[in-house]
Amino acid sequence: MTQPNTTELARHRRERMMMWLQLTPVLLVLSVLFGGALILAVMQSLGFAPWFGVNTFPDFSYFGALWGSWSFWQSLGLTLYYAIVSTVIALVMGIFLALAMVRMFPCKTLYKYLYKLPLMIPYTVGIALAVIMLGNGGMISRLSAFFGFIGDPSEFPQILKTHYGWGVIAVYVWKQTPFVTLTIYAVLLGVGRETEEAASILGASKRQIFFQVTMPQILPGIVSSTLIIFAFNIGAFEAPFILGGGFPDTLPVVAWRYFNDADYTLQLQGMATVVSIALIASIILYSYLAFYRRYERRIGRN
Amino acid sequence: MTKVQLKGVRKDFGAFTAISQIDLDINSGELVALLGPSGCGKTTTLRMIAGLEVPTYGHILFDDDDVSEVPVQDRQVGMVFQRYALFPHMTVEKNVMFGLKVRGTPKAEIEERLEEILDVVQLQQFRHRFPAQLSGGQMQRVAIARTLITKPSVLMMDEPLANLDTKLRGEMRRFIRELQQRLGITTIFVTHDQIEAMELADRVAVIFDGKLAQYDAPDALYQRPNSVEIADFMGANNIFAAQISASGLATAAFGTLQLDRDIVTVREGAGRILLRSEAIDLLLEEPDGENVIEGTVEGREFFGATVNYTVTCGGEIITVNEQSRRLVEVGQKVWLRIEPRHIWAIRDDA
Amino acid sequence: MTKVQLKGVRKDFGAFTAISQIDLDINSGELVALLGPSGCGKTTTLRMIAGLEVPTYGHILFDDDDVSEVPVQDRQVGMVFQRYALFPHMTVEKNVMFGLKVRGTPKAEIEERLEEILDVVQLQQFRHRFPAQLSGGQMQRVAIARTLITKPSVLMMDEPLANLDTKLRGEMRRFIRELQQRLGITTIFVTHDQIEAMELADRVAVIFDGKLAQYDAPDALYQRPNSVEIADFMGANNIFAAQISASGLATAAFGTLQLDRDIVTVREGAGRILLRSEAIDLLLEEPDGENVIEGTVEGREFFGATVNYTVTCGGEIITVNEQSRRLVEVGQKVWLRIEPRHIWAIRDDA
Amino acid sequence: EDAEANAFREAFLGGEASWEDVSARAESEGTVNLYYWGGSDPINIWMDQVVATDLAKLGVTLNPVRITGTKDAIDLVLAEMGSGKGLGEGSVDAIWLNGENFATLKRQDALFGAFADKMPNSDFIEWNAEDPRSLLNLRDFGVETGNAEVPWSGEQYVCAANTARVDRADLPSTFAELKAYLEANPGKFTYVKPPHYIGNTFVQAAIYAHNPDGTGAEPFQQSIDDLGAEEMARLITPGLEYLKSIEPLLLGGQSGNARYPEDNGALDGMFLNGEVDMACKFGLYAVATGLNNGTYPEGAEAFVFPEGNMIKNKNYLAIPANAPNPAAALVMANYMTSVEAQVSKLKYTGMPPGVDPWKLSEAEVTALTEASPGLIGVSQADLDANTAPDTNATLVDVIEATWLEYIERDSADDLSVIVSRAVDNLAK
Amino acid sequence: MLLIAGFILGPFIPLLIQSFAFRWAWPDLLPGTWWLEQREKSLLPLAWDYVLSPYSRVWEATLNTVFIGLVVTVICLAICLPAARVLAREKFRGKSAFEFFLSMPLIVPEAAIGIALLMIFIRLGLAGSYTGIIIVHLIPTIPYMIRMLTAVYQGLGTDFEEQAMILGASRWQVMRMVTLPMLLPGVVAGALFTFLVSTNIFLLTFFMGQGKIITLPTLLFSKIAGGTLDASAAGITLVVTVPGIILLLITERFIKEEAFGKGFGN
Ligand SMILES: Nc1ncnc2c1ncn2[C@@H]1O[C@H](COP(=O)(O)OP(=O)(O)OP(=O)(O)O)[C@@H](O)[C@H]1O
Ligand SMILES: Nc1ncnc2c1ncn2[C@@H]1O[C@H](COP(=O)(O)OP(=O)(O)OP(=O)(O)O)[C@@H](O)[C@H]1O
Ligand SMILES: [Mg+2]
Ligand SMILES: [Mg+2]
Repeated sequence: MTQPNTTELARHRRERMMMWLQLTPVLLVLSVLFGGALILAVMQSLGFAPWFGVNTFPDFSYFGALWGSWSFWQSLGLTLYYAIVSTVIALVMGIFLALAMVRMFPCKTLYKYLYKLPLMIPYTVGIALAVIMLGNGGMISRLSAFFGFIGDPSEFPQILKTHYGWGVIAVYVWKQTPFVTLTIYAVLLGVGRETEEAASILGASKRQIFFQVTMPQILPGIVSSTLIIFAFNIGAFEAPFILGGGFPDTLPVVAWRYFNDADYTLQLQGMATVVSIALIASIILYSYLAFYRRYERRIGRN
Repeated sequence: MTKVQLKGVRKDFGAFTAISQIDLDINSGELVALLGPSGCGKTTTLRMIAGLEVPTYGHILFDDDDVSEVPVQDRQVGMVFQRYALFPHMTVEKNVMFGLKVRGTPKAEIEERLEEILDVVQLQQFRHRFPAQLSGGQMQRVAIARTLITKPSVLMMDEPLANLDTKLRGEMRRFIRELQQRLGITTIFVTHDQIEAMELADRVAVIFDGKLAQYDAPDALYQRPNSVEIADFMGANNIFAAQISASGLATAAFGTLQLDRDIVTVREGAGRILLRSEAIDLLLEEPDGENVIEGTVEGREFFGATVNYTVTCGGEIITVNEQSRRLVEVGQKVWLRIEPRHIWAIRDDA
Repeated sequence: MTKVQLKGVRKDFGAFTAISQIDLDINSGELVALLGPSGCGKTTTLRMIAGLEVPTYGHILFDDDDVSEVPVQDRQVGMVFQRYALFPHMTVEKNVMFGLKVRGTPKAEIEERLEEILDVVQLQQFRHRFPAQLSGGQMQRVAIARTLITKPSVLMMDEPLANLDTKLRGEMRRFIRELQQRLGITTIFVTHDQIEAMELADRVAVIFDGKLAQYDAPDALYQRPNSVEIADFMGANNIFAAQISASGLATAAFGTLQLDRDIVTVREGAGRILLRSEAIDLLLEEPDGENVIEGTVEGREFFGATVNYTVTCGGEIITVNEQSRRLVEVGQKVWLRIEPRHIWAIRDDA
Repeated sequence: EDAEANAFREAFLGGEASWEDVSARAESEGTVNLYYWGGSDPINIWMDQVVATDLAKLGVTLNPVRITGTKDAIDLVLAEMGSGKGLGEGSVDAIWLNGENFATLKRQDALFGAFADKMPNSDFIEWNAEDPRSLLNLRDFGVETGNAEVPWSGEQYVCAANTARVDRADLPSTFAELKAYLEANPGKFTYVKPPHYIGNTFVQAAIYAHNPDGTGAEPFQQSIDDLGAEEMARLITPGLEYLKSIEPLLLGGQSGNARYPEDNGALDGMFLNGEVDMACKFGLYAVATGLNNGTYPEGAEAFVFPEGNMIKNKNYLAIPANAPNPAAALVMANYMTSVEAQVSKLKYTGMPPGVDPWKLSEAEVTALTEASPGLIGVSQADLDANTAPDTNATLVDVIEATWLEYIERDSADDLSVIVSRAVDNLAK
Repeated sequence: MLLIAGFILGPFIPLLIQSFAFRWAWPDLLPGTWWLEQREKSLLPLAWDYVLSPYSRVWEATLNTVFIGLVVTVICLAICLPAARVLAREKFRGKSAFEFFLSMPLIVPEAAIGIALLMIFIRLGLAGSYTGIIIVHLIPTIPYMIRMLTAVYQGLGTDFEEQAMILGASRWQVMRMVTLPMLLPGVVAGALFTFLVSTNIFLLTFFMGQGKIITLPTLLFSKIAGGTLDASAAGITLVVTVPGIILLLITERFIKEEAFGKGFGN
């Protein structure tokens, strides 16, 4: 047998080089910006901030102070509460809607426009809508008064500006349900309806079809949208800031308050808060992902 | 098992009529093929029988009972989808057991029937694989096993062989036929391949454009098509315009042929005659007797087992199909002979 | 036009060897089919000839020049992809002109050649349509026209007919053959359908598992396969173990058959004999002479033009394929006769 | 270091440069970069429509930089100073500020110098330390201005009530009466949440009113270093305890979660919707302005609360030490303290004048009076009779931190512990 | 379905009313005084007069938003197209790790990234500049863009490019005449979505803008941060909604759910 053709090897090498060359810009941008930001965040939270004349790296006291205070854990609880509850609600509603959308119904085209609207507009708009609808002086409160249910704004159940209130959740759900719907709907379109029909012919009831046939197939879509919206919810700032109930604030708001304090050392404390958020989010999401991977392996997907 | 009847069934999708009118009687235990070009409404018909679609008009009867109101889950039908629709997240075993599990069949019985059916479809060794790890033929068999295990009273298959390669198709055809004969389930399958329909079915329903064009046994369909369209669709290639006389003589451009009046129902007038290309004798010397046409070999196509000759006779081109034991050279002068009983005629106004 | 040679060509994809060793000589103006099961390396071979892949070892020669270093763009080859790969955003006309345009051919010449080729493929009236508005056969012809207009010295087609329905396949087969004969371009096409290979090709290269298994004229391949695998792949169904004597007698389970010693190369020893099912005469009365086997009809399959009978003879099952002019009943006692020249033998150690 | 700019500064502060020199230099500098909180549209509009036009006539182009927090400007100045940018080289010419932010600049020695009394229009401001009315011109949140900033606007903490919902007779005028009112009408009052300055001010007023020595605002004019943490804790304890005691009576307090609005906008909204009956904020003319732009309910009227402790303060313009255009900044500061500017400001924004009326001519006073939106429900005399000064900036931080800890976070610790901890934290 | 439509659209009705109100106190269902009644009396522009005046900075914010969105989209496209091509076509070691890394920004909270970068950006003088904002916007947009473009490339297959090469087209001709036109719908969809994500980013913009550069979300945030909504804030909210609606009308034509699904279904 002769030697391998040199052109083939050279070409192969050239192609690999081209390949990495094409990947470089993205890789560079993300590692420098995103990776760099992560490293910086961690370093700052450990006391590295020469620009404030602070450099006690590595210094765990910021984390110590943070994790040592009860209010941090309260904030964490609140953050997780908002994130989890709204993620779950958005998911359930999104799945429900997506399932409804693959079926035919009147005005479907119009509806297909409509449901994406919240996706297109910023969260702040959602917050504004929550303020005007759900506030104690808001539209629903006024309607209740009009129908004689309440006689004073304070009798209206407090939705905004309170802990564990539904205002923040309502905004998240309003904005994220379309995202979940879009994702799941797209997956459903790819999956097609055949397996569902096959199951119904095999005698499965609607429930059985949903849980045993449809659900496992749209799971990848569910998982990826969960990851995205949960991560967002846990790090979101504007809604809990505007609609939240004050102390204890959610962690991003706590971080924000630290950053806006005149005291520079508190910025490092804020950085520790931010890193904690990232850390907690990653732990939760990672275990979620690991759990899902295990499930996937169990059902033989890889 | 179950007798299936479609009575005046019509199906509209919005403004579009997929099925304009179909009446069909399928006997208990019969294997019927729905044959027709793409988009003619075969799948729609099956789906209506299964209960996945509701007919716009008309009724569907199982053993003389109207099942229009019976939901899919309770019709006791089985359906094998064209692309199998296997549950991708379940193993072969789980896929097959699904139908029993959702009905709450006792575990022991499920086990037993599973083993039995896996033996039948010869999938014992693949039972723990996932659909993605199977070949087309194996997936096909899983789909069939999954359906059969529920002991459906009507089995439907939508183009069950469309995605398989030639060799596998042959195998699967034999497998399905054998199985159907053994279990005697009323079976309806969809195909657009006339060979498949003829090989497998007891009777074939040809559907054109949402209408039942002919419903007959395979050989009848092949030998005595109702219309030129059906003949063409069934692969006939020798169709010629001819004038038929009352005495059963057909006069075409290449000469006059005697028809068998016991077979041919056409009595008189303008029409078409069909010469089945494999029923024509290609002779190198002029024979005696009637129904002989003179011509010249124009082309030859070798298919392995058979050879096709195109022969020009009086301006028309006649295709002759012969087993390839000998090869006649192109350009050779030949005589074609065809027996009256192998000629079929259709009136132009049919 | 151009003579194509593959010399010791091998192709590895990473650790996986797609083609282990292929030597192939294709004469100028010849039409060669690459035939083989899925995944055997047919497409890879074509892609190497086109220059889309570089062989790991070995060389590819066009008219005795090594073209390994010549980039795709400059090889002057044409290739029709399995799914046509028509540019969906261009009209038929633009698609066809593409190859000339990118080479900067003068406008007048493009026009002229466009008209010419559109006439050849009979697409004049569709010239302003987009691919999405064409039928399968029309798309196919656009793909061919687009390739031919560049006057390639080698034309390659990757399963050109795989996506067409039976009727259209026949038409396209005839079209391609005619065109190739008219233009005389060296043509290589890939298929996994042996009928197609045999009908179209001057020579067929059978590839199994990345190796050239046999390279021969279609009838030779069909009648004198090198190995049992090839015989099987070519659709032979009567393959029986037999002991072959020096005098050319083959003794199988159902009896002894005389071989034609001019044809059969096997001299002595254990081997297999092949009886071509369409070369067997099915007789209802015992005939005189040699090579007669007695048996009983076990099954019958009606295919329209032909009928398959399965006949048990001394424990073996022999398939007989006959044109369906008569139908023999199942259970009938019959005698099979086969001429020596229709029997082929393969040594077990081949 | 820009030597020329420094020379100018020496000359100006040393009284050697005439105002003509300043004007000439200002014209050559061309622009002035004014940093100020951009959250108020009336102010923005006034800046763009009036100030910019008038300054253009003086040959100076106004570049209004609207920041979301004054602290941003302070950070910028300090960062630039830190990187060695001196006079003539920075990017901030003037900042509208008061209190803590001024204290920071002063502490960091980042101010241009004692310019305030050296401008032509400084005649309109009382600089005589003997006159008690000069207090707010010389001290900003208790911090001596050293004339490094010039007062250009005044403000007073005034409460308004919705007389459509409350009878004027029932209006409280002391904290005790407020509590009594709330016991009768729970939830109908709240105050802006500290550390917002409007919230701080309410807390300060409560502390003054509950001063155990009965000396009101007086002890709170000293810095924390002079006062000491312990004394501080003693002085503020009754006030904070009062605030804690009314917490369950505030808006939302009945359900255990008192709501403190984040800013005056939020408070105005509650007031408009009748969620609360009274709202307190800085805004002498707030009622008139609020009625004019629809943010106050129709029955809104001001009233005197808390008697004797209606905190009054001023806003100032400061020039940082590294102003790129110091002369233009001086010209602008001078313009801002002109009667003309004060009149238009009052008209546009309802912000009371920063100049002192007794230093003006009669005609000028009339012009100001005519420009003012007017007082509703109270008279100027009532207001003048009940003023109190702001708390020293260093104490404000402590009070703020203490409120957060004691009221918001419900700390169980003793107030003295909280205060000393806050003092320690701030010292760090 | 009606309920859902109400849930989505309902809140816009009071918003619209509020934007025309002068004084709208609880419990009135309609404003007690309308903006137009007070329009002449007021020295300052009210409600829509204000929103449309330069003082509201709506116009500036809109321009900023669109400008930043466009630049981000273009940069994102330019760097993601080649990478998406590789990801769709090539196999290489560490590919799945690479892909995971590319989607990391989706699951790390924005606040962490924004704040960490802020300090460095202030140092570099990038804070409060368009460059700074555009750079940080790349972080959350790249993952979306990469995913959508990879799906697009996967859908394209290599056939067309190879065919063009065989027909004699040079690399550049292939790119220009075949690849780009065929990718166009997918690229447009990806670009629109990236634009959408960019125009929706609040936190990063807020940090990096330093109040100097405002976009629609940050403008609206500062208007409603106090938790109340007056007529001008309502007007601005509506204005902020308009680009979304325009985008919605465009995207419905280009973003097919199918394409989106390929990007996110896994
Ligand atoms: N849900 C539907 N809505 C609208 N039209 C439909 C629907 N289902 C089928 N059709 C139309 O009805 C006609 C018949 O469809 P059907 O699927 O029954 O054809 P078919 O005979 O199975 O064709 P094929 O061989 O291509 O599968 C087609 O024209 C198809 O477009
Ligand atoms: N780029 C590649 N990388 C790795 N393996 C490849 C690549 N291309 C082809 N192969 C492998 O090489 C073998 C031969 O592939 P090829 O496409 O030539 O088969 P084929 O004969 O054309 O089959 P088919 O009839 O299915 O098209 C297959 O096993 C295939 O998986
Ligand atoms: Mg169908
Ligand atoms: Mg191939």
